[in-house]
Amino acid sequence: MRISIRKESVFVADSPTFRGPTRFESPIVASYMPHSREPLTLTDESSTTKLIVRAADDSDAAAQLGVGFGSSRVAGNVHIWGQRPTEWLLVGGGEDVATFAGSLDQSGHVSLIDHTHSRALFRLQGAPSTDLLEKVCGLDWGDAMTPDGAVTSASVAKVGCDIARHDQDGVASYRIACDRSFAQYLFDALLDAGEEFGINAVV
Amino acid sequence: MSTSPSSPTRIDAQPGEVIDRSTTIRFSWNGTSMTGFAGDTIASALMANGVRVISRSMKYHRPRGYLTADFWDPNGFVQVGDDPNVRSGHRLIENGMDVEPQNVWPSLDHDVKAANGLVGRFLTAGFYYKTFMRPAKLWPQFEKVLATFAPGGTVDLDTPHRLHDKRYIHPDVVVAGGGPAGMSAALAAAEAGAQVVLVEHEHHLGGHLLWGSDADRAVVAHFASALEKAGVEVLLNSTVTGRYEDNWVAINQRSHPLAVERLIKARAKILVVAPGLIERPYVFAGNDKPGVMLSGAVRRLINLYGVKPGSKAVVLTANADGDATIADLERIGVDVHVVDARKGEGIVAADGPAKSVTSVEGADGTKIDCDLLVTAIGWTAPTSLLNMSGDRPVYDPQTARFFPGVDIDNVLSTGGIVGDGMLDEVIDHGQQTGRLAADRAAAVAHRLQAFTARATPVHGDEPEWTPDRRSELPRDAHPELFRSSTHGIVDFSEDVGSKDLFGAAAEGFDSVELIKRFTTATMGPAQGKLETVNTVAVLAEARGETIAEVGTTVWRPPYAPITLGALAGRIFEPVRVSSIQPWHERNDAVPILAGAWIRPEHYGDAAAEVRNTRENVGIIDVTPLGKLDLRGPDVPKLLSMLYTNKWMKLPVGSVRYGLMCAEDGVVLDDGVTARLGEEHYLMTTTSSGAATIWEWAENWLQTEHPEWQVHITPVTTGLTSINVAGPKSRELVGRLTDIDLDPQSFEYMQVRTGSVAGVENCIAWRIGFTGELSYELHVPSGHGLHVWESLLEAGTDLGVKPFGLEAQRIMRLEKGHFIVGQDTDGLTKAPSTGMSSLIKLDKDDFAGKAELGWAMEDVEAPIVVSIQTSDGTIVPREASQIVKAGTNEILGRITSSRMSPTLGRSVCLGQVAPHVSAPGTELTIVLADGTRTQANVMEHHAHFDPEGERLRG
Amino acid sequence: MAKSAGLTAAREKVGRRSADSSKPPRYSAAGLLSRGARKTTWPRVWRDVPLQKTYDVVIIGGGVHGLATAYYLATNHGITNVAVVDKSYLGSGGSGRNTAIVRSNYLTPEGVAFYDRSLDLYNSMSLDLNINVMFSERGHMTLAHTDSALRTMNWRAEVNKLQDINSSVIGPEDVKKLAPSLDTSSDPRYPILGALYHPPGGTIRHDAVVWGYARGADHRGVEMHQKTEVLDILVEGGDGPDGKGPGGKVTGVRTSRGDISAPIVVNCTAGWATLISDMAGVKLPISTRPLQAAVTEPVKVFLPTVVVSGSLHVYVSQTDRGELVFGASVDPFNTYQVRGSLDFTEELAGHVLELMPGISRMRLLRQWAGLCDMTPDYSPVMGFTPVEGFLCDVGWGTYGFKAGPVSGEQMAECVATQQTPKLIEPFRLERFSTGKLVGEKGAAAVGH
Amino acid sequence: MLLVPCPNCGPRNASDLVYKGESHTRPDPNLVTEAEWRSYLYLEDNPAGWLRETWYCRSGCRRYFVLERDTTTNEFRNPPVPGAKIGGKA
Repeated sequence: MRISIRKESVFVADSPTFRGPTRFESPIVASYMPHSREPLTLTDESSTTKLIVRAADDSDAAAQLGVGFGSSRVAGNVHIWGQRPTEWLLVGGGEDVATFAGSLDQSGHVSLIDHTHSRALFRLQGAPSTDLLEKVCGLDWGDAMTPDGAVTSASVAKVGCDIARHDQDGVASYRIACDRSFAQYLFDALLDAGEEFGINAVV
Repeated sequence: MSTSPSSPTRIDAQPGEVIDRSTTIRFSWNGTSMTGFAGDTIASALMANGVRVISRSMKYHRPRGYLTADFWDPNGFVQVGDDPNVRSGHRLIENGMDVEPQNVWPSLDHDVKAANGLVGRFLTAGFYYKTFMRPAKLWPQFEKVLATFAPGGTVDLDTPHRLHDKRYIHPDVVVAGGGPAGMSAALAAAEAGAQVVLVEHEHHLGGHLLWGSDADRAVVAHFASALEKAGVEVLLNSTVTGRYEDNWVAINQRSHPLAVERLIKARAKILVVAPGLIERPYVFAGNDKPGVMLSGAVRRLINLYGVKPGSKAVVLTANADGDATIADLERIGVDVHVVDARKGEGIVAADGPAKSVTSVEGADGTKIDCDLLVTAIGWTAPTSLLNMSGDRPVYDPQTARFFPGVDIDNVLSTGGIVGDGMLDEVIDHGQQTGRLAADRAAAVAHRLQAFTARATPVHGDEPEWTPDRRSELPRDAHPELFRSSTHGIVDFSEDVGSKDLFGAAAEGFDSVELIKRFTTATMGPAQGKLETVNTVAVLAEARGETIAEVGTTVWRPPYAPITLGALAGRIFEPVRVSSIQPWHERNDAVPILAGAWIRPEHYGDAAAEVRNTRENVGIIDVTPLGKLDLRGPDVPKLLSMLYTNKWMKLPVGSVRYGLMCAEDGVVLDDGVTARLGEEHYLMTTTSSGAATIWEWAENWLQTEHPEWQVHITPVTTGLTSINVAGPKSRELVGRLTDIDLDPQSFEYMQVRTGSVAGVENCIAWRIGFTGELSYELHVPSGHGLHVWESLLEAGTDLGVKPFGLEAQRIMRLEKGHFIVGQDTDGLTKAPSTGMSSLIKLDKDDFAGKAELGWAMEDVEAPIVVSIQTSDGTIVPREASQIVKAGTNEILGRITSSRMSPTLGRSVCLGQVAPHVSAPGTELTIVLADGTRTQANVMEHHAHFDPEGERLRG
Repeated sequence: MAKSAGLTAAREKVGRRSADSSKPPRYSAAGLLSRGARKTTWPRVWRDVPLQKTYDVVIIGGGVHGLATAYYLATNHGITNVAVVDKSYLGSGGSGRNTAIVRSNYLTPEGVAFYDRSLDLYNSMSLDLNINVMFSERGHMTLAHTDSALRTMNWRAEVNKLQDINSSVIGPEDVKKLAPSLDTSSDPRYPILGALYHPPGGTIRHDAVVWGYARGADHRGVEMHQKTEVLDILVEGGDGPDGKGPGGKVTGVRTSRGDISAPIVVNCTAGWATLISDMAGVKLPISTRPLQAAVTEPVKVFLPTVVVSGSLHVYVSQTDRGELVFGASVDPFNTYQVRGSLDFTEELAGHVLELMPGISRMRLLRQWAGLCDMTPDYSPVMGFTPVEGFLCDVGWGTYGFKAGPVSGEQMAECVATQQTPKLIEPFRLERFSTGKLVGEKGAAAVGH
Repeated sequence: MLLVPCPNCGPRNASDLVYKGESHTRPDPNLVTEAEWRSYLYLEDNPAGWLRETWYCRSGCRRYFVLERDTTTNEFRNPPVPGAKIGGKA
């Protein structure tokens, strides 16, 4: 059953560029009644700070970022995705991301773009999460082709997404970012497809 | 009348039966309630209940009974509830199932169309091409009659869309077919380390072993448990329906617990094709009578379902399966007369009344009484999946069947499709195939991982491609038996006989493709599985050629028909919304779909929204405007390339309008771009052009000018865009922002950044599509709703109200602003828009420059003009044609039209021929009802405030 | 463009190789009855004759276009020393793979006039050719799901009306009346806002059209040569290598069964049009893409009209046999590979079920593909080329079948008179160097 | 579905990419004749065989690159390797 979300649960975003007097409004405004089983969760992390770094692959900034296209790493509290050639996404707390970004060598042509408000971010976690992704995305989610730490872009339920596999304590876990405007649609589509696994929404 | 499961045709428990006699299932057939056992197919249950006539044939409406009693049975189509064309030889009975015969009128027992059979010899194949031509007026009536002959079940248009699902998998090996070869291939591949999916069309693994000996069934049991241990995913009641490019394999899973059907799309590294063989019917007089069956049908019915198919049988046998059928029949007490084709014996006709066989006429003239005629005359190799992989099968006269023709690297065949042999030989071939598949899959996996950035790195060289060193299966000699000396049915579902094929060949339809098209043989639901080889054989006979010379047709996907529901699966249709959408919904906005966007068209009264905006202040959510963040020292170069006008000297803090053209000079998009900082710009595009223009810009950057330093980032939905328009907009925005709005310091076509309603770093620019003083605010979307609500709250006393897309359309039309794609079309070049001053041919280069140079000289191109009808109450519908007075000669068309609440009259934009584009020219417009009205070309594009005083105020 | 002098000679030889004076039997109900009673069969639809060394005209491509051109050359102009050559069997290309929909409600006056003539010829074809081509005038409905689509429908309707074509925009209620299986509620993702309704449109038995033209042409002396592949076109005096190309003059064709000399060679191929024209040194603005189609199992007839949705890229009609025939838009990249794809059927099924949610239990029986030669303005290339004696009737994209009869008639006139007929004037090859493309591109969408 | 070897993302379903036609050189608009320009606009090479063509990886890396494909078999030749220079007129 579709329900409206109580807004109290929404975090205040602290993106480096855009600060407001009120809470950050997540694009997720409706969800479903939770299941009793809890093997699989879909968590709305849209308020998490996201910063795009654009720099040449052979730049000093790239070396500091420390990952290439297709992989990710965690530096302190910052999750660094090599999400496209010459393009990285920093995900984390606002202060942490700002500090890390500020430490990057700016020589050459380097751009920092606050993407917090442009992209919604979900975390899909639990053993069946790979099974769920297999239903909505054509990529090979097996360990050989998409190991922990892998980053890729793909169409998920027909929405263009950037996805980082980021296992938690050995449990399969994926962070999925999409255009904010598609967020509610995608959230619903994932919950719908995850019904058979007993998916729970966390908003 | 109800028949109990212990009717005379249900025999004692058989050692290999798959029914559960402890569970009785109730269903109905043709309105009569019946029972069967769990595990029964509709066919076995009907046979057990003594039902022999299942359907009527398509053309002659002849009574038909089961021929193969499996999925491919051409006579076994039934309606199950709202499900038409159900294969009764395959579908299991369920409690409460309503099963109805199809293609009968008025009833299965008395079918008036059977009269067609009497005139059958006049209704030769393709007869309809030769008649019903005169009188021409009557053809539509004939057509209606023909349409009543359409075979098949009935669609209930209220059928609900049940849950269907899809899944993508990337296994190492997919094995199509769970007989002995397929099972052993799957097991061997899994034991060699491959990830394997085994797909079996039937409800049980084992193939023909299921109706074999106890030892055969022990083999099945062994494999079933070994496969499970080895981690093979076994999909029962599932069909590999197609093999597409790069081993993209479609599997229709009918056994999913939740989804009625699930389409699995497997990117298989290796596909193993092991479908076994399909038994071929024999062509002779009366071969479609109820009571004529193939040996496989008889063996299935007896051994799997404990059903006795007849009491007195004639068996025409040419092979071991025929012999085994004889043994099965004799074991259950059926009196059998054997006709052994290997000894030169044969049959020429099955005789009897319409609905049954009572005797068989032997080739030697003898007549043998019987109620069952069984033929076992050979096999067809279902090479369909191989055809889809590029193979053309080759006929082998010694074995009397087709075999795969070429080796395909990633598609391997095993089992009956490639040869015969004893069970251990077949299993051994399967094992060799499985190991080969695993080896090759490992090489493919290595290559994929090495080639994919995100994958787990692989080390070392790619494993060598394992050559195919499998030993070949022997081919058993088999007599070539296709047609007796009499004529019979070749295609049961299409009612095409061998005589029709002879006739068609004589008429010149003498290639296999032409004869198929002319007679429709092989075009029916079995798609040639039973019919193709007999069609080819009869054609070869008619032409006096060999089967190999005639060749075969191409088997096209799907291998087995698949429902539209399964193909559709979950239907994903993404929609987008702005951050303000919850407010729009709460406030009863009437939604409109614009591309993928859901937007407010209006909030009740668009005209009132226009008036309020012109008089007070209105706000509109324009978030779908495409927005690109551009950074870098070379942005001006990129802008100069994309737009037709100049961009090298745009000052920081300014906004400029630009027009984009494709290389053929056709208008592609338009919008404004602001310079926010030294090397930081924000470009807007039309909503529908957002994705296209981003790709277009990247194309110039990546392919033509990789040396330019520009970073493009789409921020369309990151920034919620609100246009605040109207004479009181300055006052309203001023109450919420720290930006200095003084007209001297923040002029028309300028941009500033600052806080709005407490949200930092918002972007505001002064532009106006509506023609009013207006500020377009771009605020971070996480705070978009807050800013929107703040504006409404802060401006209550100013009369602020939201307005929707329709009000904006009206206001832009009042101002004469064109919309790309509405007032321009796929051939409109930039000079036609009247914006020639924006085309700067003195720039070194820009997209479309060369073509625009010539287009500027074109004196024939249409021109976009503003038009007003003489009678202002008339609003010509958009797309109304503009014609030369007194003629039907088209001179142009109305591209936009609305009643203007501001002017109290209609206003239009249109495209007209250049010779009628001068201001003041009188035009004739054809209205929707065919009447004509007069109109004039206006002096300015803007119907309202042509000097733009309000805008600049 | 270059024209040929060879025709004067051809016309003088009119009737030289006409068929046997004994007329072949007419098709009729009476004929069926008498042959049924006497148990005799019908004679060959077209003769099987040896390939000659010379012809007045060689037509490459034994589809509707090539055969119609041959038929009208013989019927309207008395030019009968004509060979139609095809590398496969007659009708093996687009003619046998299309979805057999005909209509004339095009966007531009040129398009309307052209296709209207084609529809006229289709209407009288059963009588003209003495073969029932089963023209089913069941109406053709193009659905609009968006305002802009509705605007384009209105545009087409208005242009059509000015040319006396029966074509109008109807509302959802009328759509529902014409096709009750359509979901006309406002719920769907693609709501039906209206439709362009064209009563004279419909379907036809495409193979019968091929056989009818072949039979008619054969009766008048034209020869059909199947399994005769053109390997080269013989040209002399041209600017290019081997004397081919602009300025050259055709002398014949080289086939898999030997050389044929002919002063006039007409390229009526689809899928291979550029490859054939390349043989003459003529470059065409064409890219080749597959168009896929599919058919379901038969069910009792429930869809009485042709339904097209441009936004959903689907068109559907139900045959008298009860099968639904589907088509979509061309594949997204150039290829000569005509294997069907799974994604086509998935998209198709999804879209069809959005239009007609009640048919999810119908089963897809077969899918296939044909090659389409796409031009930049979705309009054909017809008439003379820079090589004298080499003519083209190509670039038909997805519209070839609809245009078959009129193209044959006009190409025959073009060959016979050595003038470009007015109806095909807009489709000349030159437009791609002058930049004056045909206006159908103005509202390009799937338009079957 | 055809697999297209994206030099960055690896082999991807063709539906993840956009076909941009024959890869050809843009003439200098300041020097070009009408005939040459129109040939650039409209006359794509349409061989039955190897074709140099541009693809855009829309669902993946969002990069343009040039591949060679046999249009009779849809086989790709010499797929580029990840990290290699792509785009441009190479």
